[in-house]
Amino acid sequence: MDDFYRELIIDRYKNPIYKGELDPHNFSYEDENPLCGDHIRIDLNIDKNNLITNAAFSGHGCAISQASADLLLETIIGKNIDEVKAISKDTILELLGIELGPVRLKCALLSLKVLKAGIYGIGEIEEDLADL
Amino acid sequence: MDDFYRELIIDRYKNPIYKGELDPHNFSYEDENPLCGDHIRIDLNIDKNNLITNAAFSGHGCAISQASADLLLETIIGKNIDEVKAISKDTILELLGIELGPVRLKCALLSLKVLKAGIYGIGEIEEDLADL
Amino acid sequence: MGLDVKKIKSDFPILAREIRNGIPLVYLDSAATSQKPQVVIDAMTKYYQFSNANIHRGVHTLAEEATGMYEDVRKKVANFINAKSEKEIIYTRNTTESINLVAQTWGKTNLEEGDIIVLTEMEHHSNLVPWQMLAAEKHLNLEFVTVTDDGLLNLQVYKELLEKSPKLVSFTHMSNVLGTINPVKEMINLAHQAGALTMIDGAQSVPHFPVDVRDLDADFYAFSAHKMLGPTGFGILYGKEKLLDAMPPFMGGGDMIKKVLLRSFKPNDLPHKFEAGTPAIAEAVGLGAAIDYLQALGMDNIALHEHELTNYAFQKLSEIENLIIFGKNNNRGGVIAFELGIIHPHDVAQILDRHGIAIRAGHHCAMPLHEKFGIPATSRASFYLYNSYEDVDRLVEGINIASDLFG
Amino acid sequence: MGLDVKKIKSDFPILAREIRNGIPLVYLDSAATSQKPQVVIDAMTKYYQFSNANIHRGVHTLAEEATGMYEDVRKKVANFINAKSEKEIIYTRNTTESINLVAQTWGKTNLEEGDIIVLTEMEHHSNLVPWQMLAAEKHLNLEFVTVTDDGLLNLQVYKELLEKSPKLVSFTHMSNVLGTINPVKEMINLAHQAGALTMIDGAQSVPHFPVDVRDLDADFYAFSAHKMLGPTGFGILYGKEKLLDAMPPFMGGGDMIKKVLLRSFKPNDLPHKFEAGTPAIAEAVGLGAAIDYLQALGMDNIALHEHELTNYAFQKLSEIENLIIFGKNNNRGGVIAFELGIIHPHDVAQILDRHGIAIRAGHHCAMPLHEKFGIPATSRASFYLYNSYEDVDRLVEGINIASDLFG
Ligand SMILES: Cc1ncc(COP(=O)(O)O)c(C=O)c1O
Ligand SMILES: Cc1ncc(COP(=O)(O)O)c(C=O)c1O
Repeated sequence: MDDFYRELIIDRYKNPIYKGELDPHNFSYEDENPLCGDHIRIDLNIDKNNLITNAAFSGHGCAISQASADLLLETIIGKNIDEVKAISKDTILELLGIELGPVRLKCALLSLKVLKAGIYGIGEIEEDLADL
Repeated sequence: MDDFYRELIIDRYKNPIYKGELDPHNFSYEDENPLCGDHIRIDLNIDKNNLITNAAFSGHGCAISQASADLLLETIIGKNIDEVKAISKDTILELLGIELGPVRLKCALLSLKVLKAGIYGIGEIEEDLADL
Repeated sequence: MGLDVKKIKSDFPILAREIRNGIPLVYLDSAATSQKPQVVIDAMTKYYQFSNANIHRGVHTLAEEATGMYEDVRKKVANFINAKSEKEIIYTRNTTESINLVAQTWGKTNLEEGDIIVLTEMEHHSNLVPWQMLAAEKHLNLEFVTVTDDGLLNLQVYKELLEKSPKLVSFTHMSNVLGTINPVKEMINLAHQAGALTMIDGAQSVPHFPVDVRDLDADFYAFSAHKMLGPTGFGILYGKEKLLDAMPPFMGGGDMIKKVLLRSFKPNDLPHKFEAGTPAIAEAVGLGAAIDYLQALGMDNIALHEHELTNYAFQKLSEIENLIIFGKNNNRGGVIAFELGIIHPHDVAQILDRHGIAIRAGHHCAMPLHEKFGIPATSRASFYLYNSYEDVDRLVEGINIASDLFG
Repeated sequence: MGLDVKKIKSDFPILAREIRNGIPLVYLDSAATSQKPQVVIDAMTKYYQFSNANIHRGVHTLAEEATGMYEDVRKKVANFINAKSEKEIIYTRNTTESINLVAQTWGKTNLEEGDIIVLTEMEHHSNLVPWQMLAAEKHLNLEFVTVTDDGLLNLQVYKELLEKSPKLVSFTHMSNVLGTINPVKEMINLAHQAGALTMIDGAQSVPHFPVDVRDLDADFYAFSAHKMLGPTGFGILYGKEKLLDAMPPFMGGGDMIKKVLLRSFKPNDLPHKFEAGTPAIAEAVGLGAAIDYLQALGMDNIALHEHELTNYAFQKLSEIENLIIFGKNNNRGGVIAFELGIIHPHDVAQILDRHGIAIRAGHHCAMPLHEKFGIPATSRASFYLYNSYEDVDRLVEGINIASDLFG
């Protein structure tokens, strides 16, 4: 087994838990990685206390981007919006448990970027996104 | 005395024999070296036997171009047009008696180029001029 | 004559590199850019250490040497692609700039609203976007020769499009995804019969097999130094002298002028008319050394070597389960793009990289072609004169490891 | 801190060269192009020998290394001229292309018939011809700040021209003939008050003294790597992010796009929007090493050294009979253009070359300025950090020999 592609990553890629679309949902946002064309859409249900009650992602991408999306959604369900805003690059890297070069980092962070962009409202706080 | 700038060249530059304009003349042609902006005009009188009876050059340029113009005109007076057409790059280099790099070669050959261009008629036989 | 690949490999310092401890590099990404032999690097080093000067306007020794070296390469390039004269060789930054130059000078002055340009579905973005920009500005129509499932151009469609009397046909000599080598000579002939001019994207051809622009009768032909053992930052536009002569200048500045007044200028003669400002002098010298290296081996020998290697790779890869190669077997150059089951190309490339094998993953600057085939990305291995059968074996090994990992 | 010129000279291999047997080179043509220290050559060699790959789209190790090296230089350049962000640093071929880029993108979309662009009589052709081409196409008016007999810009004329509400003012930071350093900050301020944008030609400034684009408040700023110890084939355009963002792309092709369909494309974000095709990667790396070298010495120290050297040369040259220097003494950089009696500049340069001294002769790509002064050509000596007082002495010696020869 390649130490880079941890079993967890391949497992989540092949058998994602949160893949799909939510119907109904009250939040949805999507974007793509211009370098590779990978595309991710995230649907959420957010209750009146700003708590994320359910989540799903769709789209296509590499194992890194798909697994990190799946792991990310697992993490945020049950959290509120402010807690999600506090999630950083490092959180994702810890979830994945591997080190990444600059190009693959973009894959890993795509789902977080989509999630945050959606939550902040398009372009609302670009600063926080600038180094994702 | 620098072996490159032979006394002859500097002498001809400072005291050219054929510098000026011919009035009247029945042939005149001018052109410039685009690399340095040097400009030469050559006036001739050509008789009905195609013999060059008189010549003068005007314009400005470096010692090499001015001296070679002066030496060239000295050579062609009394010759006929066909003999002038036969004058080559090597003739000029022999007259100057020095070796030249590609840039200065253009200076040395400017007067011959102007003369031949005029004699052939503008653009008539570009081939013969191509490597001047 | 077969190539002595072992000897050739030793000419390229980077090929001795290890990617991680003990993992030697296998470079299979030459379609993106080629590696450089030491002689090319040395030529540029020597230029900088001994003759560096600005060109054309200088009287001093360095300037004369630099000018001579710079202009000698033009003759070498002309000879390499059999142009009639070095006046037909314009120095640019890359293939992309060469194509933009034609669009912005010839295109701007010769095309009018409603005019048709014929392109193909297999074009690199560099041979699409310049024409899209021009089309938007001048309200032109772009038409596309379709690509068959085999990865070939549909010549029937091409002929039908020619009946619409396009002004220009522009297409690639060899696809950088499918590997397809197009029947350029025949296509140019058809275009000329229909009254169209032709621009050929030679980025993938000139490095890999003999190209004779006069035999092809191409009107414009573009390629990049960095894909043919030369340096980055240097490209060539070939154009027929009559066409180039009639075109307006591209950029304005030093060297492209004969005379400048405050409010007007007189453009210089060919080829300088199209080269504004201090050019890539050391890079020209580098390309000269690259051409010498290629010619010493012989372009025919290089083409044969790549052909055999590609056949071998094609054979080996065909045996891998779940591996689908894009593009037909025959008439292909040394480029193989493939899909590997459910494994995303980025993952394929990354796993291979961990075993020292450099391939490319993505759309290879041919998004429309990928769109057509319904996949956003492919993995691509590409070969050059320094690749061996062993390199192919290591590629196959790596792919098997990736398959197992995701199995 | 004074520069250790002896040590510096030893960093530049070419400066140890002999022009002919036993005649060592004295290089006084840095305004045309600078020489390169070994560290710059080595950086490019190492790139080619160890990390060469195409950038941005690659997953493999070489591609990641190359991309990192290429983009790190952008930060270095931004820092060097104090840009706010590396998004404001566009890679081009040279100063000339940088200016053409602004003319063809900003100029094309923001200027209309009758609009005024203010230039000056001391501009290099690179800052004249692009605007002449644009003016011809869009029917603009070009106006010129005159040059005084001292070689200074006439600020009174400048202010009068600003009253005509020009859309753009474009001028050189330092003249490559007169050596004049223009009051750029004040002039930009005046332009902004008049509602004009500003484009500064920094080809002769960035290599020689500290430049802070934010302090100057320049809207666009252009310079070339080859004049600042870097390689040929590489230049920079700085632009304020808001302006660059609003501009259409320059050339079309790979890397400058986000998405391509057959008939349309979506441009990429800054800075990539303006960089089409495979760029000059090794050259970027070379410029990075050049900036490191310059910064290690300190731009202030370099400026001071050149200032003192120029004063010394000015002094010495003033003593030569029949020698006329163009341009005023104060506020000048290390460029001295002169006339020497009846001796044509080509002859001056050639005689000096025979004594190993490289100067330039001609119009220095500033024909209109020469026209104004009524001479087709001048001789020009220019200095850089590797020049010593001894170099100046040898120049003076050489000039005296020329004078005697023609005396
Ligand atoms: C003031 C000035 N502007 C522009 C240029 C043009 O620079 P480049 O030839 O590198 O484009 C030069 C140098 O030749 C210059 O001195
Ligand atoms: C077919 C084809 N055309 C054009 C290009 C563009 O070449 P460059 O990036 O050197 O301009 C490439 C390579 O990337 C290519 O493969």
